Amino acid sequence: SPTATQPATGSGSGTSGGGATKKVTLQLQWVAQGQFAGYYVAAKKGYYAKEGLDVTIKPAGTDTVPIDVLAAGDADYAISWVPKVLGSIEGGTKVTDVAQIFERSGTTQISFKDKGITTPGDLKGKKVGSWGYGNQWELFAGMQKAGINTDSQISLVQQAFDMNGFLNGDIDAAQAMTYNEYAQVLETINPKTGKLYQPSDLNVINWNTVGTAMLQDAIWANADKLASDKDYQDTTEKFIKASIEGWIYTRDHPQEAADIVAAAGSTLPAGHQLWMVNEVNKLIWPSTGGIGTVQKSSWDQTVDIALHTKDNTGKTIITKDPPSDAYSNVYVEKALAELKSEGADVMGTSFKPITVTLKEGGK
Amino acid sequence: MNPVLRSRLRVVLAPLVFGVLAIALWQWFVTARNIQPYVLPSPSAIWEQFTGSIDIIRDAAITTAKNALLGLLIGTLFGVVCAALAAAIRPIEQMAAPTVVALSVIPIVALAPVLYAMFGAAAQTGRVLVAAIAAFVPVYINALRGLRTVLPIHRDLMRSYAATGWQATRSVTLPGAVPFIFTGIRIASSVAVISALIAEYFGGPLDGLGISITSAVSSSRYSLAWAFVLGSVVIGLLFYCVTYALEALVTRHRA
Amino acid sequence: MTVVVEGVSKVFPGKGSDEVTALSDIDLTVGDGEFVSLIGPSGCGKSTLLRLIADLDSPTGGTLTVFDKTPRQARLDQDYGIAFQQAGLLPWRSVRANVELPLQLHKVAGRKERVNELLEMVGLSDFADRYPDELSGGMQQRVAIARAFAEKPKLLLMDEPFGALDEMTRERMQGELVRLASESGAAVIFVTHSIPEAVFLSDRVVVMSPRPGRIREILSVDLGRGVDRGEGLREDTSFFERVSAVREALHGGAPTGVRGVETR
Amino acid sequence: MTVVVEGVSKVFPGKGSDEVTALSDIDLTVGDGEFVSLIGPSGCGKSTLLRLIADLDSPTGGTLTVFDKTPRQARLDQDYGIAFQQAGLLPWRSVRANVELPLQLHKVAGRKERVNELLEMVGLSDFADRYPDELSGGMQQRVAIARAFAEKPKLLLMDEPFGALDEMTRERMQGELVRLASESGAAVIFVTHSIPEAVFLSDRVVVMSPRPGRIREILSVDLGRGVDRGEGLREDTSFFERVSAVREALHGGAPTGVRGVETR
Amino acid sequence: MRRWRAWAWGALGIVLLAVVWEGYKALGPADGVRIGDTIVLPRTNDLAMPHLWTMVQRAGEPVTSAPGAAPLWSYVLSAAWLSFKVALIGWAIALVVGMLLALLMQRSKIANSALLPWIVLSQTVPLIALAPLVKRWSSAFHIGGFAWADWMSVAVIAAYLAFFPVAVGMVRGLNSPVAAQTDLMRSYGIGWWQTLLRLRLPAAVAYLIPALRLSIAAAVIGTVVAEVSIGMDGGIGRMIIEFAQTGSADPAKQWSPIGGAVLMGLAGAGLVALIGLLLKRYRRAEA
Ligand SMILES: Nc1ncnc2c1ncn2[C@@H]1O[C@H](COP(=O)(O)OP(=O)(O)OP(=O)(O)O)[C@@H](O)[C@H]1O
Ligand SMILES: Nc1ncnc2c1ncn2[C@@H]1O[C@H](COP(=O)(O)OP(=O)(O)OP(=O)(O)O)[C@@H](O)[C@H]1O
Ligand SMILES: Cc1ncc(C[n+]2csc(CCO)c2C)c(N)n1
Ligand SMILES: [Mg+2]
Ligand SMILES: [Mg+2]
Repeated sequence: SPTATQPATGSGSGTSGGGATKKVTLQLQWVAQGQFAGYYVAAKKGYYAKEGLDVTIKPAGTDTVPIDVLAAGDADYAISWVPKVLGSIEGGTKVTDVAQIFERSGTTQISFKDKGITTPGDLKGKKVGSWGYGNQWELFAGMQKAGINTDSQISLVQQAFDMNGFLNGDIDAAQAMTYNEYAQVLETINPKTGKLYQPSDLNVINWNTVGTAMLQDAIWANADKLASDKDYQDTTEKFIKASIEGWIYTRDHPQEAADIVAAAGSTLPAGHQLWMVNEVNKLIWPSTGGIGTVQKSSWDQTVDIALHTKDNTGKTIITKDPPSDAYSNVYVEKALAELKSEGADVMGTSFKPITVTLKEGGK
Repeated sequence: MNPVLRSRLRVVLAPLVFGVLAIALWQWFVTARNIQPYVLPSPSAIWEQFTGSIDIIRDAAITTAKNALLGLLIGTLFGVVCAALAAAIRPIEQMAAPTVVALSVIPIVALAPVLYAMFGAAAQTGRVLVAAIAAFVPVYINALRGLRTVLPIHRDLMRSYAATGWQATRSVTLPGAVPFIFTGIRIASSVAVISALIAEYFGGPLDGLGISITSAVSSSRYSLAWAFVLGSVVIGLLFYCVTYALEALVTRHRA
Repeated sequence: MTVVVEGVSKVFPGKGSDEVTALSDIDLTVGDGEFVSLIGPSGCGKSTLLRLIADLDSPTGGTLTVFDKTPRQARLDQDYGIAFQQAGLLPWRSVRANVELPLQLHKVAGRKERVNELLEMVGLSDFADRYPDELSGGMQQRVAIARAFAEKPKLLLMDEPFGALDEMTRERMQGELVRLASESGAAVIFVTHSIPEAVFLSDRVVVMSPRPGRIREILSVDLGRGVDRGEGLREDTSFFERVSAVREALHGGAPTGVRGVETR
Repeated sequence: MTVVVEGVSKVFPGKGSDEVTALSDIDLTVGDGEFVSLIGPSGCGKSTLLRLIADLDSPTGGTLTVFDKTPRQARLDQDYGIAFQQAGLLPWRSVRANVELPLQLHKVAGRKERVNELLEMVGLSDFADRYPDELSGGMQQRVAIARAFAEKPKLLLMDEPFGALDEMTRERMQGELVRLASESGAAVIFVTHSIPEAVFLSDRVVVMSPRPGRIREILSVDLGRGVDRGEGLREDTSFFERVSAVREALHGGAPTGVRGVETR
Repeated sequence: MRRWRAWAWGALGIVLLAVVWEGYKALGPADGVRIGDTIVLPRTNDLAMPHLWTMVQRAGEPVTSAPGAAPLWSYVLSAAWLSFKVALIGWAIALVVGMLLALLMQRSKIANSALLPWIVLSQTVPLIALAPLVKRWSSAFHIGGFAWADWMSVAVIAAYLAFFPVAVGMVRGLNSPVAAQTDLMRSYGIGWWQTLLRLRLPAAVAYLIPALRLSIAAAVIGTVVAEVSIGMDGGIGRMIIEFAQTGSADPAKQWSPIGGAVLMGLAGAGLVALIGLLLKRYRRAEA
């Protein structure tokens, strides 16, 4: 039934920490899907419960701003992209990136081969898709880095949830997450061939390669509470630890992770779900400094772009450097230390993604 | 004081006083309780953003207003033409009935993506059509009612003049339906604005009030978002007032 | 003969099998230039009879001729003018345009002059460019009458045209109508509820009775024509006599003053 | 005294500074059980005067008393019953429930019997469970009159209650009203447009003139009371005399039959 | 008999629409008919206009390939049912608020003048701007053990859209009694409440029913938009955004939530018709 997405609650058996369970709410930035597999796995597998946490996972709607839900006290932690949050922080919202789960960006700009768009510079004069919602900054940074005047030299098209605009040719180059929209295209029959579209039909601009990638899914915590509330600090560390355990499990058991997400109410087709989990794993693993640690260089690149990139409204994300408590590796490092001591592989050095074959409609 | 003057004053003053009081209370509440903008932005902050970003807001508003206006015109045209057909041929009315009911309850959020797929995601067409469909329903329903309510005495009169069908339509049926049509247009006007605005979510060129509102919200710029909302309120009121004035103009001699 | 009605009946189909016999076996002739009033209680079929003559409805039995043609032909030939209890003006047309309407529909030439003449006739020249909502009820009714006279018909059909007016206005309009009808030489068939009105206006008064609608009696009035019927007539004993006669015919010999159970 | 009106005036604010003086300096007394009609051209303030007495509106000058109390007190004490040209029945209530309404609102005991009595009185016993839309205009008006009589008021206020009825029904209702009023001993203030009606019903006829609304003349009718006024009266010369007298008072000496330009 | 004929024509209309759809799909150009750069007649490719039978067929298949997944139609039906329940609650709120406003505006001319422009203005505020705020405010409600759920926010937003026709229609209805009727009540020396109860409310029913029809349609639309905006789970709104993510690869699936929404609207219209039947006594004048 469609009501299956009951807030996933950690119903673990082995409450080792002792004492009463602590209620914790996590606000996602979108609906339940493989992108958030680690958290659902942590809940399902009892990792949260093991830490004495009773975690409720809340999916988002189109107009949910996770960071404001967090700031308002309606959630204890939130998942959001760094560029989406920096503006809020400058506006006075007190939050801290306590675990940078995704190390790499999953955002790309895809186009059909015949358009000949292989570099950001080729976007000049084209119809370029953009999601907005703070998902557009890497694109703008990439184009501006290539010397394109984004006000006059491209025509921007609002991109919807589906890829119809791209497939119908209304959009020359569309935004696509490696783990989602890119697959959507590959799950669609090419009317010219009668077979599925192939990766070879597409050019992909990857912002990681271009150098305008920005930090994406991170766990955010309430900065004020972190500063003053010992209990919250404690909980934060436990929450990060259990979440990372979930991600480690996801890395090692992608199929099971995909099934857990589906059981949590995602209606994405199974093949698509598995693809998503697998692609998300690639954004995390192998990890440079241990899963969740903020790499200073990546942070600085993100901040730099946020300071200097203007989008179509002519505004930059921020006008001055974020405060020092905008991120902190303190909690994640403690969590990693504990995990390492328990023998967990937090680096994933030998991570090998699986191969997912996409079928029509993502089946 | 002269009661007529008093009633005039009441009509103008009462909403103003109410509005000023409500805004003052709102401002006071936000300031005194130190409410965060993501909970409720203050009127002064919204106004500040409104005046500060007036150029952007104007551009966005013009885009949305153009789509809404075009949609309103198309919806009205189709509404009146279809109503004329339905009024002339009853089976057509009955055939259209389920479709019209369906159209009146289809949420824009469901319709818009489909229209973008049909008419192109890089064009304004989808937005215009969403507005047109939203406007069509009230215009059609009211126009049909208008065309159906020919006074028996006027019908008799036309028959006594041995007027042809077209003569009767032109001199009695159509003019008689005009006030109804304008009532429909007035109702449609604000619906058209809102619909064009929501449709921006799902495609079309990256401009307009709807997109501006969400992009401001997504970066927690709530005061700016509400400055755009203010823009949409202005457009909505403008549409309403213009159509209201038109309605008053064409019905000024009707009892 | 202007109008000849022979053995006419009209049955309206009601719900289920409840037919309504609005008219039964009506015989009536109206001569050229004659003023005939139809009077009778509500529902006796006065309007129905008028509508049959105007070809706004068709009889279920019997025959009608209007100027020796079928009512339909007479209607197509625009042989009559018609006015109803409601003025039935088109609110979006000025007074002038309302009076002009039939002339315009029939593409009559010299409309402007004719309209001025008609407005002059009913004393509304100063109101030519006003709209119906700016006129009083009496003035609206005068516009409707001017409109009915527009094409100089030889037959005027009027269904309680003064029903909605107050007594004084009504008397004034009656005087005008008598004058206009006699000046134009048109025959008039006039439906009314008012006995003094019927008597004041008519050459003959047709008294009808309901369920089914029949002609009970036709009374000649013989009080002179047109200008002869000044206001003084209303206070004349001959006038009161005719009024009493019509009253009696109306009450139809049934003991008056008795409380009857009225059904529809 | 049932009603005493002294120096009453009523000014309605118009658009801008166009005030309408609906009534100016009205003096009138109505004795117990007296039947007084108000007649006059449209807009002369008949309804306004009635509404002042009923405390449906308040005067801008002068004083009124109803049974020696303020009109407001009289209204709250339910000292009068009222009926209008429109019957004003509640379409969702049956005939019985409509008549019962005032009794129900005032929690009067023995309602059922009283309603039966009232329906009997207006001859509608058989229609007690029908709804207003199933009745003819005359029957609706009778329901309204029964309702006005419901609480046995000593004063009846009636604003053209028979205005929408046809002549025969109207005459029958007039006869009934005369009977009911005299039986109940209630005083009646009756607004009408019809001269014969005013004469037939009243002890005194108040003739009013418009702009501003004034009393032009008060005529005594002296044709006897209640049952004395049979249907025969309508064909009596004394009746016609009174009718002519009222007509003349109404036309106010102005030469009759002249076509005046009517403005509102 | 006439009933049946109306139904038959209505059904024929739907069939005709289907024929036009398929006919145009068969004959129209895949890339639509353009005037200049603007597409004036839609594209006919499967992304834009799936075959009707594909939609029907798709509705019969399971939602996802997951084992034991329910068929799409039953999934849509239960989502529509959930949304409909929320819409009904929103509608109920709208009724109460709309009626109270109408009573206030009937009671006081000042209130009428002061409120009416703002009520009209309220309808020009886009729901999408309002939805996040409502959700935010509502989460501030923590009275005792009572926790505000998403569906309550959705209902409130639906009510925001749905109260308008009720308020406007009800004011008109409450003011509909003719002078003869209101004067009569005054002559009985009864107060505002009694007049309301005996006269104005019954008289307003005839105006209320059409207002209810508009109102419930607004509640349905408001519910779906709010679900999308707020992210409420399990209803038609969520279904629209979730299915959009496979919209390109499985275009027929995207149409089923539209069907669900229409179903909700029809159910609402049916409900109002039923209410109209119950209040038949007060609508004698309409017949
Ligand atoms: N279109 C119709 N359908 C059914 N019955 C009708 C129709 N028109 C008139 N009737 C019935 O025919 C009868 C005569 O009606 P008609 O209108 O001619 O009466 P009338 O004498 O003009 O009455 P009134 O004085 O009230 O105008 C009435 O019983 C009426 O109900
Ligand atoms: N509520 C009101 N506001 C403004 N003017 C009014 C109001 N009521 C009545 N008048 C004016 O007061 C004057 C007297 O009106 P009233 O209704 O008393 O006349 P009447 O004699 O009853 O006329 P009728 O015979 O047409 O019923 C008219 O000029 C009318 O326009
Ligand atoms: C209006 C709107 N909201 C959300 C998305 C979906 N989206 C695009 S990127 C991203 C983050 C990771 O998936 C999400 C949720 C969209 N396309 N359009
Ligand atoms: Mg008639
Ligand atoms: Mg009056």
